[in-house]
Amino acid sequence: MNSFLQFSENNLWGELWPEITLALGAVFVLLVDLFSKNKNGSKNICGIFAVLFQAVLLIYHLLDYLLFNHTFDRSSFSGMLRHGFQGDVIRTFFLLSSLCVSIIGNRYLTVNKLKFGEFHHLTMVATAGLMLLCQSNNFIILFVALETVALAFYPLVAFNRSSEKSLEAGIKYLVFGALSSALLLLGIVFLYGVGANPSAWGAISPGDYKMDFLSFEYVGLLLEQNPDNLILRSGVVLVLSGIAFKIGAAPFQIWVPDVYHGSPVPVTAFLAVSSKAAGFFLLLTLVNGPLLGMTDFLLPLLGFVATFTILFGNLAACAQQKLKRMLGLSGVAHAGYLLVAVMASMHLAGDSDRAVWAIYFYLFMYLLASFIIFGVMSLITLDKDSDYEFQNFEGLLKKHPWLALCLLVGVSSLAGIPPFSGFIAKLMLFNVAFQTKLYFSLTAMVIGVVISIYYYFGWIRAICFEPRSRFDDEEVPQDPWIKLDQIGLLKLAILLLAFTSLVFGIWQGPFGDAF
Amino acid sequence: MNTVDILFYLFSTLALGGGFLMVCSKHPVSAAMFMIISLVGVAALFVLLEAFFLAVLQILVYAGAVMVLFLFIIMLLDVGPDGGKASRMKLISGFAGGFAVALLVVVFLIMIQDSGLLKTDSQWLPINDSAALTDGTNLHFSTSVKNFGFGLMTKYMLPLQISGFLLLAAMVGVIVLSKKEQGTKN
Amino acid sequence: MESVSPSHYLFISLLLFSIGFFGVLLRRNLLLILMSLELMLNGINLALVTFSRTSLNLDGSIFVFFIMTVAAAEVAVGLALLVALYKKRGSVFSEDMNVLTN
Amino acid sequence: MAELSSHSLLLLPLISAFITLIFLRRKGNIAALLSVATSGGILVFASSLIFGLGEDEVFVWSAPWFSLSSWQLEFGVLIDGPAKTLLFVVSFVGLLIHIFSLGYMSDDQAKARYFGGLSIFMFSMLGITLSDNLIMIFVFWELVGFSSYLLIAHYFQTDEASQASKKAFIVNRIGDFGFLLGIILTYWTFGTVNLQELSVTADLDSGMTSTLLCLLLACGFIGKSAQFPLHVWLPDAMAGPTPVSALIHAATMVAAGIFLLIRIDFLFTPEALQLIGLMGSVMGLYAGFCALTQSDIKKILAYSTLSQLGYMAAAFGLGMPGIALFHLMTHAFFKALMFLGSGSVIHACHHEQNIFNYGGLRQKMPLTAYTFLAGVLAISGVHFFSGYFSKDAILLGAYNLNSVVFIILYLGAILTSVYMFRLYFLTFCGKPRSKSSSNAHESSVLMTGPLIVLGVLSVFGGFHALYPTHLVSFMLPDIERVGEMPYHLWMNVLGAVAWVGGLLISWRFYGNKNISEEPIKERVPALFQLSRSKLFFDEVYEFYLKKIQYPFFRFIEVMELLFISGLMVRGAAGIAGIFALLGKSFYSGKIHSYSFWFILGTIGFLAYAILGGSNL
Amino acid sequence: MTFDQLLLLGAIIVPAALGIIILVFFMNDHTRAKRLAWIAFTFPFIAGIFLFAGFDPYNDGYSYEILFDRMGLQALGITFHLGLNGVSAPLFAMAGIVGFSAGFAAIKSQADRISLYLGLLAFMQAGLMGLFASVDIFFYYLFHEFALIPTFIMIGLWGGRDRRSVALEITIYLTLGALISLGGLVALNVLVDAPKFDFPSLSEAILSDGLGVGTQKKIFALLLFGFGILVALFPFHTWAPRGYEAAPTSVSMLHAGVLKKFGLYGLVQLAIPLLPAGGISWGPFLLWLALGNIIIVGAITISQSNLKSMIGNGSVMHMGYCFLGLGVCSSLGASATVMLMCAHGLSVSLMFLLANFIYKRSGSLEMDEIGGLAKQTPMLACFFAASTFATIGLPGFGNFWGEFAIFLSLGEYTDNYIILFLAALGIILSAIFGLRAMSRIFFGAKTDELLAFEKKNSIYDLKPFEIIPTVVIVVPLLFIGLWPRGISEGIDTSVSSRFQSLENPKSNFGLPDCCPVDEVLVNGKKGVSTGNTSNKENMEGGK
Repeated sequence: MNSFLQFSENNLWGELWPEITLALGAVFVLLVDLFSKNKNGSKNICGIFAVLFQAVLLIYHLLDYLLFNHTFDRSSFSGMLRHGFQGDVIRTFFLLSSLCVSIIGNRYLTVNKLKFGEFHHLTMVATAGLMLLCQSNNFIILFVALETVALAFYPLVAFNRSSEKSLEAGIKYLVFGALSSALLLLGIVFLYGVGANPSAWGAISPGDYKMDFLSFEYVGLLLEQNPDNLILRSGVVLVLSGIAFKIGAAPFQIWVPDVYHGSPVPVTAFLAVSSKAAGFFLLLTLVNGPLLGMTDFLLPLLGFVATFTILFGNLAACAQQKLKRMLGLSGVAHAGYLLVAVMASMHLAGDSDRAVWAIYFYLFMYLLASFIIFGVMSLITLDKDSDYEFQNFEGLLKKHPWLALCLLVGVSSLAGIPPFSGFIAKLMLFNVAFQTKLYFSLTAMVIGVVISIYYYFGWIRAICFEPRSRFDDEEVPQDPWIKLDQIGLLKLAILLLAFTSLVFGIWQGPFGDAF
Repeated sequence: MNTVDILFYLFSTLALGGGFLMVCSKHPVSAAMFMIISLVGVAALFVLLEAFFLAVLQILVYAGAVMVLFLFIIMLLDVGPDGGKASRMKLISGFAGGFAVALLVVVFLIMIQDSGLLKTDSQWLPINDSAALTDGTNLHFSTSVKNFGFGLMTKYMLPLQISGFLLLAAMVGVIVLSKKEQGTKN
Repeated sequence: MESVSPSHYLFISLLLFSIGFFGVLLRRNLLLILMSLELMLNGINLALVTFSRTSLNLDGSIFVFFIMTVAAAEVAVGLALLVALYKKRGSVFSEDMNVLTN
Repeated sequence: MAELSSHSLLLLPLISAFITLIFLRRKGNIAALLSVATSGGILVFASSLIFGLGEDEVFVWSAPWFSLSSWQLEFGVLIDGPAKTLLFVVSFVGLLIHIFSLGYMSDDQAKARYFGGLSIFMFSMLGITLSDNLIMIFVFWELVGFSSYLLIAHYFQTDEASQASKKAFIVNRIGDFGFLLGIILTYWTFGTVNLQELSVTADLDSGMTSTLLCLLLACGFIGKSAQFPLHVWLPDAMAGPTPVSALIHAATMVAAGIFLLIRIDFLFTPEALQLIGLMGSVMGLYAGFCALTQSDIKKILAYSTLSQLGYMAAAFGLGMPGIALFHLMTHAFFKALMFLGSGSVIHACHHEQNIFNYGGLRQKMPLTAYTFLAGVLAISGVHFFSGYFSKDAILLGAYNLNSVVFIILYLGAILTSVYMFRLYFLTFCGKPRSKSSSNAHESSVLMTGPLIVLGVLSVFGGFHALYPTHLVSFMLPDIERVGEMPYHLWMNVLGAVAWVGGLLISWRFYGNKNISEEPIKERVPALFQLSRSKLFFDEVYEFYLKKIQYPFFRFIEVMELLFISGLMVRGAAGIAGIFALLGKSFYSGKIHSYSFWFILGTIGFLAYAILGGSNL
Repeated sequence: MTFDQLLLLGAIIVPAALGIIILVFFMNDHTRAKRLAWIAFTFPFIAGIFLFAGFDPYNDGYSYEILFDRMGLQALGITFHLGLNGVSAPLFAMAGIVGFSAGFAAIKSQADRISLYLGLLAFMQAGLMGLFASVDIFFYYLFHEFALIPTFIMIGLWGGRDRRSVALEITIYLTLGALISLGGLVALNVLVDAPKFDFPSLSEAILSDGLGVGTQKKIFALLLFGFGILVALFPFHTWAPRGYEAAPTSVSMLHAGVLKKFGLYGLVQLAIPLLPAGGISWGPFLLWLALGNIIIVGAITISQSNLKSMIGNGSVMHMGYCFLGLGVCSSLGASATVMLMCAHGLSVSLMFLLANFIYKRSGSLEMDEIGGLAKQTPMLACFFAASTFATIGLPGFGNFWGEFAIFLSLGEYTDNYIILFLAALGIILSAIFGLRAMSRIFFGAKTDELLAFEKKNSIYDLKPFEIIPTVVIVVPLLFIGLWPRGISEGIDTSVSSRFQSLENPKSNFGLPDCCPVDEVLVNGKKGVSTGNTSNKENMEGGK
């Protein structure tokens, strides 16, 4: 029973307090939903509860890791998880994102008369899963956490079940999600198969360390020893293809516009921010950990993927009229830029901090910008199940200058226009890419950014400029900017986000030392 | 060619054939049936690999639960066979898919070939059921369920808990998607 | 003919995976696409068990346990989605999933 | 003292112009008086400057203006012989014309603008005179052009003035273009543009200069002095008020070209000199030919100016800069006289300028007529009038030095006498041919006064001994040189033949007859056409502008639209657009096509795993 | 912090803060917005003049330095570092002057939603002031963009004909340019191992370490073409006339007058002194492109019939002179360019301002439809003449000295004589279009269109509130023209110290000893070919 104790002692549940709290909170939300008496009047009681709960958690977590608990690099659960400073940053990221999703969600759910409890429950479970996913140090945890997230996301995407689009997006996301997790799984299996018995599969054993065969460290050693083993290589690329699906990198980006298009607005934001960020955090962990031995092999592949992603995302986004599809495709392009930075971090192996922090910063800025945008989008009152289009925003600056300005901050930040924070983020990417001499990808990035100006500017134009003149017989759309009352929290959140985004464009104090 | 080998080929034929027929059969019900055959074949292969617990699980979970669910839904929705019109596009996409998959198989073949094991005879290491449960990091293979239980309760406690939440999320998700809407009229 | 080696099992499992993939590519009925996905997972399970058995390491087998859990949950959610969609659209064929397009 | 005077010379008109511009825009009379006073002050300062220095004393003063890198620019004053002469001419003639303007412009609406412009002109012209380096000369050169533009455009409501001012400036710019290149070339060849330093350097090493450099510098002269082929602007410039024509386009500004040549005389190579001499003489003939049939009194005078400038250029080309300066001076007197005379006539005839509408004005305005006659006699080279001395010196020099130039110049001299007497006869003799001329009466004393002074100078201005040596010190060597040349008598006879011949010819055609239109037109229509149209120069330029330059520029514009805006910019956008549509079309929303992406991706990735990396 | 430093900082912060305040609080309160805008535009104006007046021209470093070194990107060497040197001080003052004038015009304009307009314009002004006050290269770029972004919105909202498509076109075009130049700047940041990413530190680092010839050429190419697009270098100029034609007056003034100098400023302060080998090898190529600006765009300018598009084209044409001055890569050329930049900024913004006044009085910008305005508007005509003659380089106005000195610098090398010849043709071209506009608009008889307009509206001469912004520009223009030393000393000091490595014949252009200088020079003369072949060289040659 020694071993039993040994394993159990390793199960440091305390390290997981934010995740556990969040999961418990998720359950509690269900309970609140269940027992809230007045079902019609105070429907969003559990919405408020969820928001408050997450806000408190976020603040407490921040305080905790900023003030009390910033130890570095611990592992728990027999090395299945790895916590550290970066892990705490990631947790903050996801908590923030989840909080924003809940805030936007409350508005969306109210408008569409959907269930609050389930939505927040799923969001919080997904967030907890994401947090675990990004701290995982073992492929089993990785897989299980990933699937938890995925299974929470499928119903979220299809959450508005009265909408055909939402359901269709759900089924599409499910089919391709399952497909991609199958690919990921196959990759893990390959890695495990060779790792567990290297000699049987023509590989060199990494030595007689007593290590978990599914742990990242072991796989890392294995790959370092056998960079030419075909099964291992296949395993690696399959794992990467699974992650490519998450981050929406070519050629696994194809689902992105459809799913973004169909999902409810908060879920789109959630997908765009958290899910994608998780993919990147994971990718960073992998390429700077287990896949380090394969760097030379992977770089050209990633370079190709990144270039393709940038161009494909941007070009396709140019021709889009529907906003959410456009945002999805632009997200693909952003994934491409970030991939370049991932490559840079592979080049900077050993001293990867710079590129990694560049990516973190980029993702934070992307979070701010995305939630501003989706937050404002959620304020539109559209006809049932119709699409968000540029023309919905026509003349927003005149009607609601504050909102319009916030939205402008968000869009400009995404476009990487100085002095908004998105520019600094892009600059950091440029910088690390240049430092690692990724000139080709850098060129693609520059071209991509220029193309992206076209569609971002199209939107800005719609927001700022007066509506284009219409033909006589053309129907003037109804003003979608009505019913803006009772959204104080969301407005406040949008303002705060916009303000933060602006400040970070000029002063990056907190990140300064990390760069 | 010993008995085990014959059984291997038999069951693999079952699994592959069932799978292939499932993919190709017109009617969903028969597809589900073929699927069950395939799953049983895989379960049998598990048995051949001495993973008895998993074989049982395979039958219980897949054949027993999942496929029943499938059949149930097929019946519920009364889904007929794919549209009879074998348009050219379908044919072309079928061929393209076949070609792509063939390419995939070739890729896999090359991969296995490269590891040099399709030709040579590799050892099946004997299972030592009486060995210790673990060497401290990895769990030892065993035919007994005890090892499973040990692993799940110690080393894989966290994933187990997560899967619990996974199932909860799935459940909530299914509820969201299927609960009758009460508040909304029409 | 030499005796069955782990490679044989691996090959069978990969073939199962491929057949599953083929099903995803070929079938237009979303139910069958889901089934094909299950078949792919089965193939993976087989490979995993094979590897687990070859290396006498139980972690792989436990992995299979989790995979089965996930697969079942996925099917449940997928089917629930299909049913909901069928109520709306009256079809489970992939070519009818055409609302989300340019 | 000299320093103060030289500074005051420049500052005075500048301040006056500024004051006029800023404070006196609505107060024309005050502005006029201020301007005249300024001009008087200039004469005072100029005199004190000239006579404050010794006869041959050269005054030099300079202060750094600014410097960029290795290039130092100094604001310097150089007062040597030619500068003294020109200073005198400019300030003296300038004052007279200012006074004349008081009368002439008395009923003009925009007097302030006019007198402000005159002040700017005086400033610039004095600047040219005093400058000690080429860049400063260029600066004032341009400013002179600007003030000329301003004054030509005085009657801007008329299209004629508007076009003429534009033309004058642009054509001058073309000359300045060469001048500019010449200055830059000079700077990089000699390392300095200071005139004195240049002369020292050029004397030390005569090989440094080149014909190209000289000709480029001479471009400035060609533009400003309206020499061939940039002569087209001067006749048009007569659209300005007549005193302006007198001051700028006859007496001083156009003469600045000659002054420039004289100042950089040491740079010139023999080839360049020869070319300029030849060009000048041809211009003398050509302009005379054009003047023959003009009907506008001011245009005739303008062509005669061109012709006389040609004489000066010829003199310079013959290596007699002193004579050129001499002729400049005498020409300034008699041409200013004639222009002012014509101004008086025009003023009297209510801005009628066609000589065929004049006639018999001698009775109505005798003072004007007689002073004008003095001018005519002077320019025709009638013996012992001022023009005789300077012009015959040129002819004599040409006779001795270059016979080709002489022949051309001599023919020009005959023509000069013909058209000048034609002008005189048609204007002042006979009977009034129009209402405006019959109602004419003598102008006020403000206008006749200057006429008289200039008339006296036209008569006696040729006797160089009458002038203080300060003024003519530069000319004396050349005058002596000409004086020592042979064939004096022969030249006197030839001169007499020229002016008497001209007189007779024009008497034959125009004398004492009541003609209302050009008699040559009927007799020799071809010649008339040729002369009237100035050998079709305007037409050629017009053709160039309308048919070559304008279409060519349009062509460039179209090419830009086509290739840069269209092909390069829009083309790139279009290609991106095509790719965008292509990229968009992939996202068809079909699950099947999407799953193909997945399998292709998988196969691609796996294929890379097998083939890529170090295996390749 | 001394008073001067406060002024410097305030010149940036005051308009920016007031811009925000206007946008946030006074979006609908036009009266107060205007009042705030007065401060926003007057403060930089006064600060600019004051700092310029108190500037010590013989200090070859920076005056009034302010340094905040913890802005967040200190790891990249990026600090918030402000200061003025001989080159930036006059430009800073010029930005203040033009900004005041443009702001004045904007406040008095009858624009719709004027608060928004003023707020954005104040932002732009803050960016412009910051641009020239930045010592740090990153902030220099950032401020440029800070000023550029409102331009797009303002063109789109208050622009003239085709504003929507024009705004889009110039946004994309300028972003491309900005990104390319950003690439060059990032390259400098990464490749040069300097403690700080500002002008002096970089020069020091480069002088001590040196960059390889190939690297220099490549980075220079990035900077050249990036900046080139922003400054409308031929053949990347097509956005400019279209943009200026469409933009509202104040935006045209600020953009054409001040913002466009960004690229040139970068080339003078940064690219050529830091990358001498790059400059020398690209120089000849640049000279030919600049000729494209002068001759081709000059020809196009002549065939314009719209006043604003003529001014726009004309300003592009005159950018050619600036590029010429830079192309010769000598301190004479560079200082001359800076002088021309100052003067051109003033003259072109004056032109745009007056074009607006003309439009107000004639209802048209088509020159064929206006004529004989001078009779009723003598002052306007007078000022327009001044601006025209300034533009075409009449002595007495600042432009002349710049152009003349640039020509002079071209003569430095005998090889350039043909270029000198062609470039000098430009003085004829600009005289043609300038005077044509003058005579068409103000001289001659009134056109039917104008008479028709006159029936409905009264044509009046400049009002005091129109005279002030005009005079504010004319006076410094004359100041530079008559007393060039006022700005030339500082420019000369700064440029000479920066161009030491280029001027000193023994300098090795910051190259490692292995690369013979002669080769660079020889290659440099061939220009175009070396630019292309240099790709083969190793990028990291010097590192």
